[in-house]
Formats: sequence, C-alpha cells, structure tokens
Amino acid sequence: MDKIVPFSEAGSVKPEQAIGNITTDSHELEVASQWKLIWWKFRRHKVAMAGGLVVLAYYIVALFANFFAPVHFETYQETYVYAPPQQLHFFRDGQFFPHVLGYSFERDPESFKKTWTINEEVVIPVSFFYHGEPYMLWGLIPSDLHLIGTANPEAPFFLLGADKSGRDLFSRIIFSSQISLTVGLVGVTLSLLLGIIIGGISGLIGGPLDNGIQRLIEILISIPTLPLWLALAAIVPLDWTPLQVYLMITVILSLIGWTGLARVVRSKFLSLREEDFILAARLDGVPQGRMIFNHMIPSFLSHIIATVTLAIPGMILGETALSFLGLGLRPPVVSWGVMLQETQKVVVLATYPWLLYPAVAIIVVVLALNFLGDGLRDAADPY
Amino acid sequence: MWKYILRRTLYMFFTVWVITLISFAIIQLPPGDYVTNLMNQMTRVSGVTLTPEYEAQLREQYGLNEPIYVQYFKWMSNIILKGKFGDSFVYRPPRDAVELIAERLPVTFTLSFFSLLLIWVIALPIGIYSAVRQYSVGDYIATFLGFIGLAVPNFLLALICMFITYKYFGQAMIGLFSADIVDAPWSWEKFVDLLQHLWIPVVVIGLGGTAGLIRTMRANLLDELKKPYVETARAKGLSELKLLFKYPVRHAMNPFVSTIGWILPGLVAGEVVVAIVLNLPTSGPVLYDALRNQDQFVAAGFILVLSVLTVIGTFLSDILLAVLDPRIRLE
Amino acid sequence: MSEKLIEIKDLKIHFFTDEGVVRAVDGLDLTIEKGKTLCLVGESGCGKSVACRALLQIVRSPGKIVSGEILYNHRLGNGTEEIVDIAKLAPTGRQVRSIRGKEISMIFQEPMTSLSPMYTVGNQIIENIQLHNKMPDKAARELAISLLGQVGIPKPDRLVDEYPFRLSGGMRQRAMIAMALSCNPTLLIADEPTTALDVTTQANILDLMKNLQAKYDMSLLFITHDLGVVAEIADDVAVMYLGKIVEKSDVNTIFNAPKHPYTQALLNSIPKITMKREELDPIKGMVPNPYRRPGGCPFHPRCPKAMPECQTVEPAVTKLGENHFVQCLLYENLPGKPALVAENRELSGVVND
Amino acid sequence: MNKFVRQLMFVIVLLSVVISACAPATPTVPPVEEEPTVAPPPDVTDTPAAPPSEFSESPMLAEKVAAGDLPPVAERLPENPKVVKSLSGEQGVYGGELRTGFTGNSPDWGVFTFLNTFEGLVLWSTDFQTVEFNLAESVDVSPDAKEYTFHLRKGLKWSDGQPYTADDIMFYIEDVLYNKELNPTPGADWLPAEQRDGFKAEKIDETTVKFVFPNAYGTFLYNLTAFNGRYFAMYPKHYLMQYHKTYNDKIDDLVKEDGDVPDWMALFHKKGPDNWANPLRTMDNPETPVMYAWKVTQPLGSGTTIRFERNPYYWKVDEQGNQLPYIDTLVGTNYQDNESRTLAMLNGDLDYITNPPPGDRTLFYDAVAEGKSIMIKNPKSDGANTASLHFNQTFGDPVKAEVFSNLDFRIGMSYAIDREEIIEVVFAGQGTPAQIAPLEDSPLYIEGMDTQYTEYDVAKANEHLDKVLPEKDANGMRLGPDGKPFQIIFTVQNDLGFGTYYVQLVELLIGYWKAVGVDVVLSSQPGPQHDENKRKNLLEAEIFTGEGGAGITGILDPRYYAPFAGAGIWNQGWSVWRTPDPTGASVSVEPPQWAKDAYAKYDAVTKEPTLEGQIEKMKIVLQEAKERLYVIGISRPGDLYAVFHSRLGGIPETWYDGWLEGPTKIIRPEQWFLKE
Repeated sequence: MDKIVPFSEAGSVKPEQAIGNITTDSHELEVASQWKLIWWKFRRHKVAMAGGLVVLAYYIVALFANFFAPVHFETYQETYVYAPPQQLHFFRDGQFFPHVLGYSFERDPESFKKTWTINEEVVIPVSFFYHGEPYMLWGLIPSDLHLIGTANPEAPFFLLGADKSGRDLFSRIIFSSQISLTVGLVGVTLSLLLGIIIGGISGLIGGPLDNGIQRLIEILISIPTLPLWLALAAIVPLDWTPLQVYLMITVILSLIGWTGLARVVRSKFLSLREEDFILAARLDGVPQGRMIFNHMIPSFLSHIIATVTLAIPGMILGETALSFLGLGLRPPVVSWGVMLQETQKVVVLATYPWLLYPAVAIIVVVLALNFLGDGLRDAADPY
Repeated sequence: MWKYILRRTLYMFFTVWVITLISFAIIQLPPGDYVTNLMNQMTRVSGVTLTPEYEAQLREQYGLNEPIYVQYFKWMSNIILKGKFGDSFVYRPPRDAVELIAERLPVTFTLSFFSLLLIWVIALPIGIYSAVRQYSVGDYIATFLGFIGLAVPNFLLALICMFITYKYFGQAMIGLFSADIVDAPWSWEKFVDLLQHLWIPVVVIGLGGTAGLIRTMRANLLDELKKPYVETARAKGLSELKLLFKYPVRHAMNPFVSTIGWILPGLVAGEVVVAIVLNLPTSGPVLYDALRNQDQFVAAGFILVLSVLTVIGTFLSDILLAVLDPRIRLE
Repeated sequence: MSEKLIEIKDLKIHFFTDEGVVRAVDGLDLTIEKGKTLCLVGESGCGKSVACRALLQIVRSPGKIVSGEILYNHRLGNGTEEIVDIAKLAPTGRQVRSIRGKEISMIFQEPMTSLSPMYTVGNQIIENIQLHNKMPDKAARELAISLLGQVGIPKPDRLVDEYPFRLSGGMRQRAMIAMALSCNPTLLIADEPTTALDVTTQANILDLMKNLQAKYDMSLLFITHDLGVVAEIADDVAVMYLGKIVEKSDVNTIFNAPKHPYTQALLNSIPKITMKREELDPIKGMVPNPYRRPGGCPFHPRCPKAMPECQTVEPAVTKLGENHFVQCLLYENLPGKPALVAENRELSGVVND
Repeated sequence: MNKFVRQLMFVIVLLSVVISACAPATPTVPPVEEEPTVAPPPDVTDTPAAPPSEFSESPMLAEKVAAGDLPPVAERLPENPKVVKSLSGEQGVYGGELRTGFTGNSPDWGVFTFLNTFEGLVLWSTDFQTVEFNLAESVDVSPDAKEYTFHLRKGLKWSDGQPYTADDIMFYIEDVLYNKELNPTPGADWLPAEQRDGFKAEKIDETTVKFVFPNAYGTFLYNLTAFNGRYFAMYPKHYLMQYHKTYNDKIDDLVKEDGDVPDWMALFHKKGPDNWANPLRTMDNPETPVMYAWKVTQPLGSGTTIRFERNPYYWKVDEQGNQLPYIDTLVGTNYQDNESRTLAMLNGDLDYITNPPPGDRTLFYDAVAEGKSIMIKNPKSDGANTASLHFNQTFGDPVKAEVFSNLDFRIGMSYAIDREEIIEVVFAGQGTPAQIAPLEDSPLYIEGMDTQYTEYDVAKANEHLDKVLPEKDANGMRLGPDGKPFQIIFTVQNDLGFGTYYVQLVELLIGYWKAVGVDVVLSSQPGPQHDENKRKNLLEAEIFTGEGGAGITGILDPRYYAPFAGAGIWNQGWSVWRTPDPTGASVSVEPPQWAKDAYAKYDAVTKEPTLEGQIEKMKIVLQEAKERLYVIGISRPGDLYAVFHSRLGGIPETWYDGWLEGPTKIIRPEQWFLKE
C-alpha cells in the first residue's frame, strides 16, 4: 500500500552525479546552463530516453483518447459479450485491404460457455482516419474522426476482445489512461508543494520548529495507509461521484505523503545553508521566502522532477491495488484499476485471458516512467 | 550518545501517544459500527435483517453505545493497567486483539524474512553492477529485470502464479500449509511444508520490493564512486573488487540501515493484498478483516502495534546507524 | 645529467564524451629524474592532474591514454633495473597495482575527503602496508604509528585509532603523506597537496615533504598552480598549458629568465614586494573551451606577443640551453640556430603533428 | 427431469395440502412420514418409510459402544426416530470427512448455518411443497389459529446424552426470550411484534408444549420450518442453567472467574448462543450440547479451520435404520478470498461450497469436462426475479418522493428497459423478462402480474414519463416538477455475496433511462456504508433481490408485495414507522392511508388458519401489488448450479434453493455420504 504515498521512494533520490571528471576541469561548462547539462547527461541514459518517449506517447493518447479509440468506452454490442480478440488482416487476395473477420458464438446449454467460430465470409473492412462515432474533444471541439475502426457500428471490431458487457477492450484501455495517468497527479503535486515548503522551513529555520516538524513527520510515517483508505472511503458524501471520492482520498493521503520529500528537502537545505551563495543572499538580506524559491529550489529542482516522475508509477499501481480492495475507483468510471478488478478471477485467466490487456498497458508505462525517472535523477546534478 | 538515545526515547513515547489518538480516531471515522456490519453480513449472505431491538442490545453488549471519548479512555486504561487491548468482536470465543495479532506474527515474520532475503539477494548485486557499469547494456538489462517485479500489479502476479500451479502442476498452491498439516503443532515436517508453499508469496512480495532497493543502491553507489577516497584507495593498488566492497559499497549501505526499521511494518501493510489473494494466514488479512468488519479493538490495536513497530524500528535503525557510522557516533 | 626515473614521451590522453573529444593531455613530454623534485605548473584545466594520474593508470573514464609512452625505471629486487611502459599496462592489472602505492604513490588535493570516514587512519595506512608486503598486523600497526610520528603527528599511538574527520586538515594531509610513504616509494606524486590548507599549515607540510624526500631519497612530482610553492620546493619546473609542456627548466631559470610568454604572464600575475601594485597584471582571457581548442599555438588568443603565424603553425620544442626547453615560435628558427632545433628534436624525440 | 411432470406433481401436492388443511375440527398438518399425503417427487424413492425396528450405527461409534464409553445405538435414539429418505436413491455408507470452505472468518454464515444447524420442531419437505415434522412428531392447531400444541418425539437426547424435553423449550421462552436482562424487548423472527404481548407457552408434559398467541397466526408453522425455527433446540437447559441468574445464585463468582465478561448476561452469551447476530455460538463452545447432526470439536477461533464430529445421539435414521449422519466428521477451511476457495474446489480439496459465483459456472463445467472430480447439480431458484429496482417512495426530498410515488413514473421506467438485452448480456441468455411476481407454478400465481410493462417500448415509456416529468432541458433530459434538473442517485451495494452482477446491470439501465431522458447516476457502496445511509433514509433508489417466487414464499416473505415489510428501500421510512428503532438511528416516515390498509390486508393473510384461506387472502394483497407496481423486476431467474465433489452421495438432481428453505438444509446433509 505504501506505493500510494507519493515520494515513498524519495529517500533514494541522490544528488551529485558528476558528468565524468572532464567537467570538473573545464571552465566553459560552468557557463553552460544547468538545463543544458542535465539534457546532455540525460541523453546518455538510452533506456531513459526510450522511456521518456513511451510516456510522452501515453499522455498524447490520453489527451486524444476519443480519436485513438474506435468507439466510446460505454458503447457495447450485446451479441459480443466476452468476444475474443480479432486478428487484424492487412491484405486480401493480394492487395492492401485492412479488415477483420466476423464471428459468431454457440452457447453450451449447460455451462453457458460460448464457443466462437470465425466466419471467413463476413469481411469487415477496417479504415484509418475514418469518420465514425461523433464526440466532443475535451468537451469542446465536435468531431467524429477516429484513428482506426470500422465504419459500420453494427459490425464487431474488437482488436483486444470485448468485456463482460460486450464493450471494446481496446477503446476502454485508451479511455482508462485518461483517469489512470492523471488522477493521482493532484495528490502528487500537493505533497510536492507541502514537502518543499515544510521541508524547506524545517531545514532553513531549524531549532524547535524543525524539531517539531521532525516529530510530526515521524508520527505521519508510522501510520499505516491501508486503514486510512478504508476509513476515508467510507465517510464520503453519498452524492459524490466515484471520481470525486477517489480524488478526495488521494488529496488527503498526500497530506501525509509529503514526509518523504520533506526529509530530502530538509537535508538538502541543511547542506545548502552552509553554501556561499546562500550566505551571500542572506547577508544581502534577501527574505526567506524569496531565498527559498529564487535561490534554493532551483539548485535542486532537478531531483524534484525526478522524484515526481518516480511518484507517478507508484500512484498508478496504487490505484490498481485499491481497486482490488474495492476502495479505489468504481464503475462507471473507467480506469486501469477498475478494468483489472474484472480480471481478479480465476475464471478470467482460464476463459477470458484477453481481459488482462490493461495489465500490459500498466506494466509498460510503469517501466517507462521508472526508467525515465532514473534517467532524470542520474542527470539531476551534473556538477 | 546516551543523551541522544534518551532524547530519542522521550520523543518516542510522545509519538506513540499521539498515534493512539489517531488510530482510535481512524476506527471511529466510518459510519456505523461492528453491529451495523454484522447485520450487513447477514443481509449479504441471507437477505435476512435484524430487528432494531437486537441491535441496541448488541451495542450495549459490546459497549458501543458509549460516547467515543469514554470508549477511548476505557481502551487506553485497559492497555496501560491490564495490558488488554480489548476483545475482538468477530473472533470467537472473544480473544484479545494483541493475542490475535501476535498469533499471526511468526508466519508474517517468516514470510517477511524470506521476502527480504530475496529482495536483497536480487537487488544489491543488480544495484552494484548497474552502478559500476553505468549505461552499459548490462546495466539496462539488469535494471529492467529488477523493475519488472515493480511494474506488475502484485495481486495479479499472485493470482497468475496460483493459477499456473493449478493449470500446469495440477495442484493450486493455496495458503502456506497443506490441508492435512495445517492444524498440526510446529514440527520439522510442517516447516518443510511451509517452505514448499512459501515460494509464491515470497516471489510476489519480493519482486515488488526489488526495484526500490536497486534504485537506492545504484544511486548511492554512483554517488560514492566518485568520492576522492575511492581514488586514494585505487592509488594504493587495491584490486577493483576489494576496493569496491571495502569503500563505496560500505558507504552506500548506510542509507539502507536507516530504513531497516520500517521494513517489517511496511511488509505487513504491503503483504495484505497478496495475502488475501494467496490466502495466507498472516497478520495482514487480520487487519484488513478487522477494518472491514469494524472490529474496532483489533483494528485499533493493530494500527497501534504497527505504528509502534515503525517508531521503534526507526529508533533502532537510527541507533544502528550511529553504531555503524562513526560520523554520527562520534559527533 | 642525473639518471631518469620516468620518461614520458608524447603522451596523449583524450576524453571521449558525447559532446566531442577533449584532448586533456596532448603530446606531453616530460622526464622525472631520480631524487629530484619536479613541479608541474599550470592553470586549473590545463590537464596536469590528468597527466599525473596517468602515471598510475588511474585516469577516470571517459578519459583514455590514446598514445605515447610512460617509461618507468623499475627497480628489481636484485638491484638491476628494467624499463616498463606504464602506458601499456592494463589499468586494473596486477603489475600496475604492484607499482601503485608501493613504488609510485600519490597524495591528493582534498585531505578532507581523500580518506574514508568509515575507517580509522591506522586501518587505512595498515591496509596499504599489508597490501604490498607481507607483515603481521602487529608490526604493520607499529610501522603505521612510527610513520605517523615521522610526519609530525602528535601522540601517533592514539591518533592511529582516530577517524579522519576528527583530524584537522593539516593532520589529515600528514596522515595521507604517511600512508603514501608507507612502502617508501621511488616517486611521490603530490596533486596540489597544500591548496586546501591555510598558509602556515602549507609551509609546514612543504617543509615536511622536503625533508622526507631527502630522507627517503625519492623523486617528487609536485603539481601546483601556486608559483610561491614552486619557488619553495622545486628543482625543476615544467609549465603546462592545454595539455602541453610550454616551457621546462630548473627553478632559477624559470623565475629569473622565463622565455615563454605564458610563463612570463604567470610570473607577472603574482605580486612581488619589489613591484608597485599597478604593474601587477593577470593573464587576460580565459582558458578556452576544451572542445574548441585554438589551432596553431594554443596560447595565441591570449598571447601578448602573438604573431600571425602563431594561429597556424604549431611550435616545436626549442632547446635554449642546458635543461631549458621552450615551445614557442618566438624562439624557433632564430637565425643561426636551426641545428639546435634539429638536435633538440631528436633529443627529446618530439614528433610534431 | 421433465418440467411439465414437475408442475403436474406440484398441483397434486398442492391440492392434497389444501384438502388436508381445510379438514374440519382440529386440523393437523398431516404427519408426513407416516402416511405421506404428498406424492413424493419422482426423483425420490417411492417406498413409504415404515419406521425401522432395529438400528445400526457408524463403526466409529460402534467402537466406543464396545469400549463401553457409549450406550448402544437403540438407547441413544428416540422411540420414534425421524426417518430421512435418501434423496439420490443411493444407499449411504458410513465414514469419512466432509471438507468444505468458506470466505471471511465466518464459518456460520459461510456454510455451516446451512449445513449443520436449525433443527426445528418442523421443517420443509425436501420438495419444498409441505411441512414435515422434525423434533415434533405431531401438532394440533386450534381452528382460530391461535393455539399450537406440539408433541415432541419421545426420547430425544442432546449430544451429551441428556434428554431433550419440553423443559428446554420452556427454558428458551421463559428464561431467555422473556428474560428482561437477556432480552430487554422480547423479539424473535418467529414472533412478530404484534404477537409479543400476551404470547404464552405452557408445558403440558415432558414432551408436550402449547403455544398460545394473542392474535391468529396462521403462518406460524411455515415460520418454524426454516432458519426462524432454530431457537427451540438451541438452549440446553441442563447445561445453560448454571450460567443463568435465575438458576444459579452464585453466578457472580463465575463471572469473576471468567474475568473477560462484565456481567452474567455476557457470560451466558459466551457459553451458549447469544442472539440473532451469532446464533451459532454452539460452533464456538465445544461444551454446549447440540441437537445437530455434527458437533464442533475445534472452533475456528482465530485459526483457519473449524472441525466437527458426528453427534452420537443424533435422532434421525435412514430407511434401513442406520443412524445418521453417514459422514463422521466435517472440516471447514477459511479462505480470504473467493478465488482461492474456487481453486481449492477445482483442486478437489473440498467436497462442497455454498453460493459458487454465477461467473464461475463455465469454470466448473470445464473442470468436469477435463475429468476433474467435480459434480454439478442444478437447483431451481425460489426467487421471483433476478433483481428488484426500488424507488424510495418515502425519500426525504418531497419532489423526488412525489415522483417516485407516481405509478406512471415506475411504469415508464419499466417500459424503458430492454430486458431481452439484459438477459443476453448479464444472464447469459437465461430467463425471461418479468416483473416480481409468484412463479407460474406457485399457488399464488396471478395472471399477468409477471409480464405487465415488461416489453421494451420507448414510446410507451415516454408517454408515461411525460405525465410525470413533462419538462425537458436543452439536451432532452427531463426536469423535475420544480423545474430543476432531475437526477436520480441509484445505489448499488458492491460487496454483496449474491448480487455480483448488480453494477453491470445498473450500468445498462442507466443507458436505457438516459434514452428516455431520465438522468440516473450510479453510486456503488460497500455494505456498511449502504446500511448506514439506508437507516438515515438517504437512499433514493437501489437494486436488490427478487424474493417471493416459488410455492408460498410470497406469503412468508412479502417484502415486495406488501408495504413496510422491511428489506429493500422502496418503503424504507414506512417499515421503520411500523417497527420503530429504539436507538432512534433510523428515520421513520408516516405511511399514507392506502399503505396502512394494504398492510392490514397482509396481516389478514397471516391470521388465516388454513393454507387455502391464506392463499385466497394473499391473492388480494398480490392483486394490489400488481396494480401499484411497488418495485420493478427484470427477469425470471435461470437455473442455478451447485458444485460438489463427485465422491459425494445423497445429492438430488434438483431442488428449490433459497433462504426460506434453509439452503442446503433442504437437501438433508445428514444423509449425504462419501462414496468409496
């Protein structure tokens, strides 16, 4: 459950990774902007680069979900409940003609089990950039353009199969990314701010205040999160949508999730306090607040970014774990966690294995984010 | 040093006290109480409902009709004076919360221990390797393998493992003991049996934990590797391996030491999901059930115990760190 | 002239980074003579640290020795000597490791961080001792204590069990020296050992090193950018700029009759009692970007006496006198001196490119 | 077996019951074993059970008898032991252990409540058509249905060998039910509120007790047939009196001794069954003597298994006079999660599990196909419907309450539903569209009640809805009478053991209702949260079960046929008004006159002494229910499935499955056996 708490891994974020000792000998590099250096360093982590691209792709898909998804996630076809994935054929008798084949099922009278038979005759043409189901992009721009799909709404088009209500898994996975990739960000951001501010104050002012904050952190980290989730999940107002509920909980959790980062920031500040440019700023009588934001934060902004990148996969996985316990998002909201809830059954593994595709989506993005985060952190402090 | 320990101890007591407040509050947060749940449980299986009289009566019987602060006070005084954490409503005959928890702890510890072992065995070498050979193909492959475990939702991993054992080995690995031996007193056979069942949960929990450790180790080590003392040691003519382990690795270990204390509570909380899927008789599910059933003394007691474990753990690892790191010890 | 301990020939060390190749050391020729003290002088970034690390084969990646030789007169047990080319030895190989810390040892700039805070001073010295010669712990400890005594650490028998961070900078540096001496090496490399210390400590450390050098009869390669220190300690001086030796001679020549404009500039940049303050002029400009090193004579952008051809022609080594070499077009092809150039060429075996 | 035959059988059965019921003078429900007035269902052996003369017992017990630890079987059995026919026609054999699994740490509700409890005075016949005698061997009912005189079997014994007599029943009624300390307000599910005051029980002799009710109580016997009838064999006086203040004046010493309990009531509850909440304390205290077939030897406690052993004094035999049960021991294993239980069952680690999830059906059939040792039977649901859709007519917001109370609204909402599609998507094509109404083969069946408003007709839907919610906004969504946007929050409990498909179903409903301009949002809540909101009357609409289908279940569980009969939220506030909540936690709403009248009509049913009369009166109630369409139904349940290990014997081909029958109990676990 720890995974939910943003920055739970912040302890592992390490500064000072010099860029091979040439920089230490070179004046010119000191002139080069910090960001340029980070970029240079980052480029060396090939897998991180790849990860970055994957993550980018995910967010783009999420942003234009309506376009990438063949149909809306609520669209269902009652005759294709638990329909297995269709294979996408590109050629037919020699020439390029993307299509899928129609299929139909026999239901066993006793076990109610469906056996699907592909009908070679029924050829369903698949078109790219075609005009299908209309939608409002971001609730603003009316459009009906879809990347891939079949123009005929009656015909089955289930690249990744259909779920228990005959809804297209592929489309649902795409729409899920909208929630799964964003819902935790609020919490992450919040605990980020809290972590920096509180940690900063603690590190800058020190003394009894610092001591108090340390106690507070000690208390907060010793409270297991599972009970909190259970308690919070139960007390929300009835008329809240599942999304609001989940958001509320993540926010509240972020109120205790900042401790990890706060510790890092604090120690960072303690060391920074001694450094010349801060002293200088002090002597010039720069007010605390401005000092934090103009002088100190930039000096380690880079790890904060890395930390956030590493907090996101935690949040994605947290969402699935909570859905498993029935505490996370709930239908009709569609998220990867909600989709995986369907797969927690032996019968699914045995009979409808394609329902596991959301897991693949998760694994890929979590890996990508982790490598991205690692790369960023490696690049974080080139000096 | 002693002054330091004394101060820390005082803080510790304060922290624990605050935590008792919090944990009791958490239990009271959700609407309804154990009785509401009991009825709901009946409704769920049977559709039968309780008459209000019986509820009132039950509440009285369980002392749930008193105001919360009274309940808290009673709870605390029982803990302090009698060492009783309050009886469970759910488990019958009524058992003291801590007994229940304690009962499950040996298995939990065994599980945690082996998982931890696996985590370290996998993570440390990978971490060290990928730091020393930064940006090499090996680095990428190693870290990739290390992260896989993190990326797969653990309940799914657990379910899949279980299903595979059923599908391909004919026997699903469920629980931690074979049915025939589960009630037997601890014996060598039982232990062996345990080991045979243990691997799935250990792998599932372990793989989840490696990534974090790899990352920490890698980062810390990268950090240490360019410290001047490494160069000094190299200039002495030390062999690379010897050098690596005597200096940078040794230094890089310190951050772990400071987290050892949290590992157990962390695992107990983290293991809940896996334990539920794999049906493990560990303490995680006890906590989960207690919370679901609003079995308040068990739940509160559990949160308290976990938190206290964490606090003590933190305390111990700070001391340990002080022992290991002269800089802290001597300044 | 006295016998060579180490002869570096046309040493090239390049750093291969994604941003391009940095030629940190670019055709270095240098000779270290037995029992003498050679000072390697230059602004930071000129590659002197890299060069001296090459002597131990501990140049950090992405740095690589791309060409050149480091011929080391390796004294064998039977008193005879053999010449090994350190540049050719595998960086992690057994042979170079047997030289490190035993025959050639090194002390570093940062006494604060050059010793591990995790182990006692004694532990780290004893490690060095036992690494290179079989010695029971007891004896090794005794030796360590005596060494600490020799480097002037008070109550060595107690400090041997102290942790480095409990010692002052000076003490730490002394400990470092003790460690470096523990296998009485033939060459001690000191990479700016005093820069991080306050002036008085500096002086003490320098004296100490001078004495010890005499006592142990070892050569001393002393890297610094502080000409004051040089005057203090050096027999010979080599001035380095952007990976090349621009001028080399004995300490007096360098201070009294510097030839190379860079050397002159360096000397002018340090205050002298005799000078009025306005005469003091620092070198104009900065060390150029290592990725964009100037063609011709690398110093010409900053050179007060620069001539047009400096931008294109790379100067060769010119011998101006016994043990005085300079690399500058001003002194090349002087009327009536072609022979000298030629002679000195094969003498120092420079191959210009 | 052929469905038609079954229905035919039922009619015969019914007639016979009716005839016997309306016989003049003191009508007695015919003692079934002696001369069965009920034609036995074809899948049960036809031989009438002549009470066997000599008896045999399990080898396990025979040893003990030989060793002298136990009296011979003949002495342990009553004079007239209850004869149980084999339900599968096979002859049972002794021995073995039945392994079963349950989820959560709730062995009672998980499985054993059904497998091994509530031995009542009477119980349902295995075909769920008539009442069979159990602890009692006969009963006399007064014509006004106020007096019931039970004649117990002679020589019944508790599991410790002590006699079970009228005293035990009196102990329960006088010293437990009517003991002010143990039960501040005497209430039990067999004793309706209006019968409490003035109820009397009286011991005629050792084996005869007489119950006298203040008001006519014609459905009393049916109430005793299942779970509700459990009390009368739950309180062994000879054991419990030591923990009862009335009988032990030194009780306070015991309380101190125990240490854990505050007072004698708590001690009493700890030693014996305490109340509804966990009636099965007999599973927690091995000391407590029981009348059940098996007796707990190792309580679950905080462990993971619970074990039972056969009751040597169990008072039932098979037709050959073999003392039941056949199976020697039971073991129940606790599973955290349904999936691991399912796997264990597939593994063959278990012999029986209750309520396998509908979704796992294919899994088990596949296992059978793969030759795993699984046996699947198909019980019939006694339910009237797969689900009931409630709109809370007592809701706090007057605007919504008004709309929900409007018949046209409910009719419109019903027309809007594409039931055929739901059946295809959610119920794998099983079942037919229907409202909640008694099944066709039930004596309570009312023409048209099941089919009204079930066709999918958007036009009709709009027509009716327009009468209630004429105004629409720009997007064609209907506005409330107050002109404000009209949104219904539809609640679903997401942790119900049975309604696993509710969320999916409601997701579809929301789509249909949107199509007719009604804005409905889904709020899925865990049980506890739901219950709390329910008592606070905060739920607008929800989905729940569809009871009241088979036989006369409509009479016994009229929750969807008569107002304020509890369960379900369509009449939430009214139910509370009828049975007030002493804690005051629940919100009560005064019902309108018609509702009060409607309930009075139902009361009349229970007062009828004869089944015939009850059915007649109930039809009036149902007629009104039909007109008022209290709740909306979806479809008739398809056939269920139950899984057993194939080594299990004594399992019939089919049976009626439902709460009222006492699930599992109706297929007589005591006559299950393990084949070699």
